[in-house]
Order: sequence, then C-alpha cells, then structure tokens
Amino acid sequence: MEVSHLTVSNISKQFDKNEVIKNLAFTVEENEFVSILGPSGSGKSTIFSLIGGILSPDQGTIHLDHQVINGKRGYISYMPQTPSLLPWRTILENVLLGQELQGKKEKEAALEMIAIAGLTGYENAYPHELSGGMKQRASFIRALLSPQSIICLDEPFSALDELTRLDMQKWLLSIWEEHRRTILFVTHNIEEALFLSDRIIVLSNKPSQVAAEFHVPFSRPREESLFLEDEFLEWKRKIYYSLKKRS
Amino acid sequence: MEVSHLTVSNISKQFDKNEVIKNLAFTVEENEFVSILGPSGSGKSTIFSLIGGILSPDQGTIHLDHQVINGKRGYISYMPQTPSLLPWRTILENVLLGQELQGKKEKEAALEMIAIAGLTGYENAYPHELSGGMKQRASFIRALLSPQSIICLDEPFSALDELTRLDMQKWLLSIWEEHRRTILFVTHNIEEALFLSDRIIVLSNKPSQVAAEFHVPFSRPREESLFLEDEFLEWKRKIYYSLKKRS
Amino acid sequence: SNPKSASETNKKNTHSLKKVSVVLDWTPNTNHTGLYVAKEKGYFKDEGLDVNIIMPGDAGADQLVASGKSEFGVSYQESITQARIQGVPLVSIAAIIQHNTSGFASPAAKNIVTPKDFVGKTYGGWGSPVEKSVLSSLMKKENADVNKVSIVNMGDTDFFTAVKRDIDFAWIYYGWTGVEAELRGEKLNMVYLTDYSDKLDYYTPVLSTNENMIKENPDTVKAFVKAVSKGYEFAIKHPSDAADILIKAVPDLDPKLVKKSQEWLSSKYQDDAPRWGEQKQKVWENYASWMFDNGLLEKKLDAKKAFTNQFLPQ
Amino acid sequence: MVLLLLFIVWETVAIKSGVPDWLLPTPTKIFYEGFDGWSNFYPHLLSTIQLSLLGFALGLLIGLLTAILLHLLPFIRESIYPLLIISQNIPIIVLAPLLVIWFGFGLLPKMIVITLVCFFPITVAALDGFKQTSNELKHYMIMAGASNKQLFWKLELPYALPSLFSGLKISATYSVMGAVISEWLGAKEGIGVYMTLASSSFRTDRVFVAIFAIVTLSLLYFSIIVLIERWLVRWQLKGAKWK
Amino acid sequence: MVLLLLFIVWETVAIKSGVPDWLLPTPTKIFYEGFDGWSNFYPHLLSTIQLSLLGFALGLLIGLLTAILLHLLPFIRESIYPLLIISQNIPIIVLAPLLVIWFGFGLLPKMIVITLVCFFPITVAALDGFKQTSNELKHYMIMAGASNKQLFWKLELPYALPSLFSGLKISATYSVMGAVISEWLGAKEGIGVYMTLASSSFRTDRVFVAIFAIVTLSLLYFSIIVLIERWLVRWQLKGAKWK
Ligand SMILES: Nc1ncnc2c1ncn2[C@@H]1O[C@H](COP(=O)(O)OP(=O)(O)OP(=O)(O)O)[C@@H](O)[C@H]1O
Ligand SMILES: Nc1ncnc2c1ncn2[C@@H]1O[C@H](COP(=O)(O)OP(=O)(O)OP(=O)(O)O)[C@@H](O)[C@H]1O
Ligand SMILES: [Mg+2]
Ligand SMILES: [Mg+2]
Repeated sequence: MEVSHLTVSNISKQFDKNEVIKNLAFTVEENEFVSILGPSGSGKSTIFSLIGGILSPDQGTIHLDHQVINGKRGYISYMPQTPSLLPWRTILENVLLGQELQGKKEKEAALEMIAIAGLTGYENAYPHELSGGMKQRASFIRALLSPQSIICLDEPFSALDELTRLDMQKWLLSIWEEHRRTILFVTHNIEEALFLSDRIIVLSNKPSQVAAEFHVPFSRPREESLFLEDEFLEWKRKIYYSLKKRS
Repeated sequence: MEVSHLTVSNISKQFDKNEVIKNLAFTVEENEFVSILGPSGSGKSTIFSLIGGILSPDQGTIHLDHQVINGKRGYISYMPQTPSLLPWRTILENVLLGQELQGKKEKEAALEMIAIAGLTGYENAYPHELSGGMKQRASFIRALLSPQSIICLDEPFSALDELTRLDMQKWLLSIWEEHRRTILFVTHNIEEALFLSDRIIVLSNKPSQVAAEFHVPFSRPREESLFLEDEFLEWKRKIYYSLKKRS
Repeated sequence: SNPKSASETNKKNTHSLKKVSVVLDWTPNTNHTGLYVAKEKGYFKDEGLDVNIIMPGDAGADQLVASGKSEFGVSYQESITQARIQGVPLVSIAAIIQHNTSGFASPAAKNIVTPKDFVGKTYGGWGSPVEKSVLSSLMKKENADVNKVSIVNMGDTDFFTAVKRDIDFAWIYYGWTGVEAELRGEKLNMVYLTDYSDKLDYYTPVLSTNENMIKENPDTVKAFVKAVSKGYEFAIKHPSDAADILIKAVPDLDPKLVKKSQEWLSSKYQDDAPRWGEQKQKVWENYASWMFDNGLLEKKLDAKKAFTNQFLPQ
Repeated sequence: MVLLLLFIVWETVAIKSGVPDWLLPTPTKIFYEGFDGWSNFYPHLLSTIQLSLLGFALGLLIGLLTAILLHLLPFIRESIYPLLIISQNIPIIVLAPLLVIWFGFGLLPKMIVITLVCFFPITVAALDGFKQTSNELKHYMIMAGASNKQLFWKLELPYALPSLFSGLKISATYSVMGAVISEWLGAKEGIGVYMTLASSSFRTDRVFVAIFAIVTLSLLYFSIIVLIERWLVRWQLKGAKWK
Repeated sequence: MVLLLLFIVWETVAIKSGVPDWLLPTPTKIFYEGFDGWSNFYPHLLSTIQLSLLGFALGLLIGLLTAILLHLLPFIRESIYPLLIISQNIPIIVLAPLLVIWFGFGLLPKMIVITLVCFFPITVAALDGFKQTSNELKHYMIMAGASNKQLFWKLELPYALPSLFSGLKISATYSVMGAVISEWLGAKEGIGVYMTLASSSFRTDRVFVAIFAIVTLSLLYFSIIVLIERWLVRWQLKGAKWK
C-alpha cells in the first residue's frame, strides 16, 4: 500500500461574503486515523471539497506526499455525506464505481465487503429499494474499495442505528488495523471519534480554525468495552467542553 | 390543539418476498411522546409510510381518533429521513410547504422557528446552498409547522453534530412541553430516545414486532444534566441490551 | 442475326449513348405523354440519347434547367418570361400544346357561363397578381368590374374540394381536372381564356433548356427535340396506345383518367400549327406586353431570345 | 458574431465562385432588397407573426393540457398516445382539403395546422418531465398529505419545468415554419404567400428576405423562451459553484 | 383498440353523412385498395422504410454528437445554437433546388433533409438532459476523481437518458414524414412519390393507403423506441411501489 502524508497549510475559503474557513492548518501522518469534529455548518464538508480538489482554497496550500494538490482531483477516496449512489446501478455496480474510476474492478473483494456490511441479498437491488442506513453502508463500502492512499469519510455512520453503527465501527477498525491506510474522518459524534481515531481535530465556529487537537491515548486494538471505561468518559467530557467553549 | 390517539393493530407488510413487518401493534396516547428504536433496515420508515397512508398494510388496521386511516393521507405531519426540500423553493418557502398543503401559511411563526433553528440569514437561500445538517433542520421545522395533530419524525437529528443536536433536542422538548402535541419519533440513538420520550418502543429484527416497551420515568421538564445521571446511564444500558438481545 | 449479338450491340449502343435528363414540371400527366412515348419506343435511343425523366418535386424544374443540372425541362411561357426578366437564362424550344387549354371552371349549378357572371362570385386562386389581371382582362370585354369578384387564396387546395365550400370558380387545365370532372359525372362550365383574349393565348406547357446548351451542344438539343417531336406525333395519331405507354411507365396514375385525358388532349398538341412544337413570336410578344401593361413585369421582354424554333424537325 | 462570419464567408464565396444571383444572392443584395422592399414586406411579416404567436399559444395550451390529462389519467395514455403520433404524420397536403371543407378558408384551419405542429414536442417533453419527478420528493409530498392537485402543482409541474422548456424550445422553433406552411392553405398575406410569389417570379433575393425573416423570428422566439426559462428555473443556476 | 373504434366511427360517419369518396374514403375502401394494390405499393413502402431508417440513424448520430460537442465545449454553445435553429427554419422549397443543384438527385440530398428534420429534437433534449444532472452525484463523481470523460459516460449520459428518449420519440415520429418530404426532392419511388401521384390523379383512396403506411411506420418506430427505453431505463420502473 502506498505511503501518504497530508499537509493542510493555512487555507481559507469563503462563499460570497460567507467566510467559512480561515487560516486552517493541520496534518495527517501516514497511516494515521484522524477525525475532524465540528458543529453543523462549520465547514467540515467544505474541507473535504478542498482536499478533493473540487474547490480551490482562496489562500494556502494542500500537500499530499509533498505534492501540491490544490484543485487537483482523483487523489482521495471519498464517501459523501449523502449516499450519492447512481440510481441506475445495482448496489454491486455502485460499490465498484470508485475502483472503476481509477482502473480495475475486484468483484470478489466487493462481494465480501457487501457481506460484511450486512447487505447480502441486495447485490442486485437498486438504491431506491434500500433503507436509508443501507444506502449509507453501500456508499461506505464504495469508498473503502477505492484504491487511493487517503480515505475521506464524511459522517459515514450518522444514519445508522447504534448497533449497526457499532458493528461498522468495529469492522472499520479491524480492517484499518489490518491494512493501515490513512483516514480522514468527519463526524459530530464524540464517542465515535474517540473510539476510532489516533487524533481528533476540533474545529472552532465559523470561520473555522483548529480550536483544539487531542491525541487519543487508547491502545490498539480497541475493544467495545472501551466505551464503558472511566477514562473514555473522562475524555468524552473533555472534548465536549472544548467543543462547547468554542461555539 | 386537537386531541389525537393512534392505534396500530397487528399490521403486517411485505415487499415481494421480503417480510418487513409482522403483527406489529402499539398505541400512542394523546399528547404523548413515543420513540421507536430499531436497527437499520428493520422497517421503521416503513411504519411511517403505513401510518402516512402511502402504503397500505397487508393486514391489520391503523386508527387515528377512532377512525380507520389505512391508506388515507394527510393525517400526519411528517419529517422524512432525507431532507426532501424542493430545490426550487427558498428555505422559507420550503418550511411553509407543510402548512401550505393544509391551508393557511403563517410566515411570522416560520421566521421565528427558522431563527431558533439557527438558520437566520438563510431564509432566501436555496437548499443546495446549505450544509447537510442545515437542510435537516429546515425539514424539521417544516414538520413542526404543519397543522396535523400527530407529528411523525424519521431520525430528525441524525445528521446533526452533538451540540446542535442537543440544542435542537432541548428546543423540541421546550416547544413540546409548551404546546403538547402527539409525537411519534424514529431514532437509533438510545440517549436521544431516553432524553425525549415518555415511552420507547423497541423493534425486533425483521420481520419487525415490538420487542420491548419502556416507560421512561424521568420527570419533566427535563434538563441537559439528565445525561450525566446514573439512572439515565442505567436505563441506557438496559435498553442497549434489550436491543442487542433481539438482533 | 442471333439474339446474343443483338443484345451485345444494344449494350454497345447504351455505352455510346449520351446521357441527358429532362425534369417535369410536376407529377407525370398527359402533357408529358410524348416524352414517355419517345423513351419507350426508342426514339431517344435512335438519336443517340439516353434520357432520364425526372419528377422534380419541390425542387422545381426551372432552376435545375437554368443551372445546367438538367439539360431539359418542362416549363410555361409565363415562367420563362418572368425568369428572363430576372436574368435567368431559360429558353423555350418547343410548345407542347399549341393553345392555352386553361380556363375558369365552375360547377354547372353555379351558372357561370361568361366572364360577366363572375360578378358577385368568389374566385379561388393561389394569390398571384396575375390572376386578378387575367380576370380583369376577361371581364373588361363584357364591361364587368373585377372588383366585384371576391378573390380568395385557396393555396394548394384542389378544385373539387374548393368548390364544395366557399369557392365558386377556379382556374384549371381542362385536359386533366376537367376530364376528371367528366369521369365523375360532374357538369362543369368552362370560360376559356382563349375565347376572350388573344393575348392570353400563351404556350403552356413548353419544353425548355438553357442558353448554354444551345450554344455548346446544339446537336444534342436538336436530337432531343426531334425524338420528342416523334413522340408527340405518335401520341397525336394513337392516343390510346400512347396512353397505355404512360400508364405502363407510371403505374400509380389512374388509368381511366389518363385514357380519357389523352383522348381529349391528343388533338390539341399540334392543333392548327404547321408542325408540332411551333411557336410564334407574336404569342410571346403579346403575352409579355400584356403582362407589362398590367404591371406584372418590371421590364419589357426581348421575345426573340425567349424561344426558338430552330431545333424543330423540318 | 458567428452569423456575421457566416455572412462574410457566404458573400465572398458567392462572389468568387460566380454563382448567379437568381440561384443564391449575396447577403448584401438580400439586405438591400429587404431594406428597399420593406414597406411591401412589412404587412406580410406582421401577419405571420400574429399567426405564429396565436398558433404557438394554442399549441402550448393544448400540448400542456394533453400532457396533464394523460399524466393524471394514466389509463387513457396508452390509447391516446397513438393518436398523437398519427396527428404528427398526416401530411398537410392531405389534411388541407379536409380542413378547408370543414372550416373554410378562415383563420381556424390555419390555427389547426400550427397547433398540430407545435403541440406535440410540448406534450412529449412535459409527459416525460412529469414522469421523472424524484421519488423521494414525491414520497414526502404524499406523506405530508398533498392532494393529487397539490402534488401536481407544487411538485410535478415545477419538477418538469426544465424538461418542459426543452419541448417549448423545439416548439417555438417550429411555430414560425408552421405558420408559413399554414399560409399555403390559402392566405391573403404572410411570409409564406410572399415567398411563393417571390419564388414563382424568380425573385430569389426576396425569397431569401423571407427566409431571413423566418429565421430571425424563430431565433427571437427561442431567445424569449430561454429568457423565461432562466427566470423561472433560476434556482438551478445558483448551484454548482464548483463546476 | 382505440384505433378500431376510430375506424368504426369514421366508417359510419362517412356513410351516414354522405361525404363523397374522393374527399374522405371509408376505411373499408382504403383497406380494400391497400390489399388490392399491395404489389404496386410494396416497393414504395420498402424504399421509404429504408430512407427513414437511414435518415433517423444519421439524425441520431449527428444529433447526439452535436449535443455532446456543445455540452463539452460550452463556450461554442452560444454561437452554434442559432445555427441549429436556422437549420430548422429553412423551408424545403427553398432548400430543395439548392440541394439538388449541389448534390444531384441521389441519396445524399434526401439524407440531408431527413437528418435536418430528425437531429434537432435529439440535440435539444440531450443538451437539456445533460444540464439537469444532479449536483449531488456530480459532486461525488468529481470528488472521487472522475475524469471529464468518465463524468460524461458514467454519470451525465445515463442521467440524460430519460430526457434523450423524449427527443428520440419526437424524432422517430418525424423521421417517416421527413422521408416522405425528402422524396419530394425528386425520387423514383417511395410513399411520397406514390402519394403525390395518387393525389394528382385524384385517387384519394390511395392517398389514404399512403397515410396509413406513414402512420403505421411512425407508430412502429415510436414503439420500438419506447421498448428500448423500457429496457435501458428499467431501474426507474422498479421504483415507486407506493404510487
Ligand atoms: N456551494 C455553496 N454555496 C454557498 N455556500 C455554501 C456552499 N457549500 C457550503 N456553503 C456554506 O458553507 C458553510 C459550511 O458548509 P459545510 O457543508 O461545509 O458544513 P458542514 O460542517 O459539513 O456541516 P454538516 O455537519 O451540517 O454537514 C455553510 O454555512 C454553508 O451554507
Ligand atoms: N419500496 C421498497 N421496495 C422494496 N423494498 C423496500 C422498499 N422500501 C423498503 N424496503 C425494504 O424494507 C426494509 C425496511 O426498510 P425501512 O426503510 O423501513 O428501514 P428503516 O428501519 O427505516 O431503516 P433505516 O434506519 O436504515 O432508515 C428494508 O429491507 C428495505 O429493503
Ligand atoms: Mg457536511
Ligand atoms: Mg428509515
């Protein structure tokens, strides 16, 4: 697997008069799992749009592997906030789309992932036949199967119920711990960020800047029981207040 | 405000060979706040479709105010899982849509609600200019403003960040405690269900039935501090295991 | 000789034949019989020509002939007159029918027998200023006022349809539409142009070619006219056989109409002329000056250049 | 701009290649004639404009009504659709006599011809537009208790607007030609009349003046439709800042 | 079914009202003539089918290519669009002599006429279809690194299919009339030739046989397009179980 390293240096972005991001800077190390926590409308999705090259920052640069990728596309594997499945493709075909855009398709791997995500039997269904959470899962698999070195996930689990969410989180962790890829993860769920990440970046209110940064100390592999540990609750409260203070 | 009373008696529904709901029965009292908790794909949205009259149950009846409403429309105020805002209407116009379908429009009330939901300044924006959470909030306000006696909310807060979510929950509670309307609430977040509801209905795995029912004992008005109380955590664990057992 | 060699010589002949085409004015009808006879009977081949008869549709014959896309065409004196005024180099090389067979037709029940009966009636035309002038010329002879005729534009509508409705009389060729009326058993009254005005006895239709052809390939023109002339002579002598040839060449025409029309028309091709196709300068001058007097032409026509008899067989 | 270029190319080619005027006059000659004969041409133009606008309006009305009818009553769709197609395939030369017999030579038969030409693209486009309405939004609207009427006016119609405007654009383009064709049914004035007369007296320059008028009118109608579309569907334009 | 009903009404009305045969023959007479004159009519029919299919295929090709070109090169769209509209507004009677003079009486000028008739609805519909592509999906595709080519083939084209098929339906309906009109440019055979001959020799029954052939052909083409649409856009049909 390729080695990557993302550096976001002092980027700013505004829509018309709406200053969304101002002097935002952070880095993601190779094979690191970094979460971005921030209130709704704080510009989390916008950060992804900037990294993905669909928007260009008004200021600042974004480096991937020492290469400037401002406004360049195709470097990230992406899961959007809304499932964005193509309605005329079956689930299987949708899941393979990310790979297809970059080259080869691995149907076996895809079928396996579909099974793990609990979508067996829906391979040949069309998106509108699925429940909200099922669509989200399909979109998630699509991102995981894409070959790029950095995966950007925009609130992948927010439409899932607690249990499925936990299953998916555990599954993501196990895959990640096995394959180690660089992940940038947007969420508004503190527990989720704590459970999954190496590092958590908390955004301030608009215009967004890095309000706080936390290195998550829990050792890996992490277990479900982590949620009930006192240290976990301690951390949760800490981040909660850091979020609250800023907004 | 009208008085309503929903009775769902032994309804079943299947799609082709896919049995989604089987002999499901529950009631919602006047001015009660009832949550439905269930895993993804368990048929929660389908229950709403049945109550909303867009689908007819294969078996069983649904009563509202002693009137059979199987397959009848217009009796519920509804917030769908995806925001479903009309792209050619501004936020204000979208928010007024629910009222518009039933008759009169109250622009003042709408503007007030928009402000409370933190969307001031976006009244005349079009949906695609909003972030995911902002759309969800608009959709939520639209449901609240609709005049029907029962409000059905399908995971209204799942796209929101922790803080906004908490704000919205508190706001919903305050409005509800003031105006007292009947609310049927779908969620997969146990804490949310506990914090808001009078009663929680836990669905079994497919085909869905009522797996468990809990009367939430906390007194009203409820405060944010509830989340940190031991009894709350106790309940959370209890429901968590009841969910886990069934799935 | 044996059949094989005959076909071989035939092939050779085809090879050395000169390919030319003639564009009709519209759909094939008995005005064109001579052309089909000449083709079927091999008169063209005898003159060393391989003639392709083309139905032009919307393209219209005149422009094709003028531009040299087609060597020959079927046209009208009126068209050629107007064309020449605009500098279009068309020349008439033979009159297919000696006298104008057109006139104003009306169902017998309307009782329109002479031009003065037009008064108070409705005329259906195609919106050309020529029509009013012609009506006026005819009516003047009987001191009637053309302004008392209501002129309605009936566009492409055919005669029979038009007179069913608001129209009382319209301008037709008796040889086709009039004969159809006979076939249908509908009684018509005709007011022929030629009965009321010499100036309106113009040639319609005529064979046309362009000035270039006459200059560069006079022999081809001569050969063509000779063959056609033989064709029409055959049609004059054997109307029934000629009709059969046309029917065979264009099977989609109504055979009854062709037969009857041919009978009517055969005697009209040559009529009182010394030979088929002969054109008189007077006819050209008369009509052009009539048009000029009625404000239908911008300039006077140089009639000598508009037609020629030089290619007609002696 | 491009048109200007076209004219220049045409002018030079026409002069260089020596195409005679009566076959293809140069733009200068055409403009000259257009200017010179304006007072003559003007009433014809006016009459055609009137005819085409009326016909287009009627076509729009009938086209929309048909589409709405077929959309709301899906069970008659299958049976009416063939009739619509038939209506597009009866050649005018056949229809003309029947129309004349039934309706005389007045305005009515002409209206029928233009309407026949105009309504079909509108109906097909509108029907397909109605059909495409997003399932998600339809689901919400029905759940929220929208009556069929509300569903149609508040969701399906606005949703079909972009598609409908496709049809309108096609239709507006055809309306002028439709009017010209309808004039062949018999009219006292109009560009169609002017053109046939010009053509029969070999005034090719006038024929081209007529063509210019037809083209200009069509372009005008088309632009008006586009403007209205921009104005009505303006929410679409604000999007996609990233493209 | 409805057609049958139409025939019966027509037959009885024609008989009752005493409309003469030469104006509006009864269906029985038309069928009789169609049957009787079949061997005569057959080659005409075949020739028109060939012509219209070829023309439609060409129109489809050019229509699609134009739309794709204009879509991918938005900066030339503004300048080319007027030309497209002009192409729809040059009357055949003007175009005909020019085409014949330039290209003779062969297949080419006829192809040009049919193509002119067919390509326009396809272009307009396809262009509008491309434009409507969901912003959300486009956003995903671009973020996921789709090249412009991939964006077009994997997203915009499939998304435009329903709209494109609207255009195809309109176009297919016109293709037969286009072929018939093109035959008026001068052809040896074809329904158009048959019809003018029949009309000029006052054989109204044959004219109606020709019309029937035209209508039947159009209906056939239309149905084929609808079938292909059903097959290609079948994912749409599975939806909306609740409607
Ligand atoms: N295309 C756009 N045009 C104008 N404003 C935009 C656009 N996209 C985003 N914005 C604005 O940028 C701000 C941040 O939006 P963004 O979608 O990045 O928020 P977010 O942090 O992802 O929120 P959420 O958690 O609700 O998804 C919002 O105020 C939004 O209105
Ligand atoms: N229109 C439909 N056609 C076929 N199957 C459907 C349809 N709608 C829902 N289903 C099936 O019904 C089941 C329940 O779907 P539903 O949307 O009710 O789940 P849910 O409980 O709302 O899930 P989530 O929390 O993920 O939204 C799923 O298996 C889904 O595939
Ligand atoms: Mg977002
Ligand atoms: Mg759901």
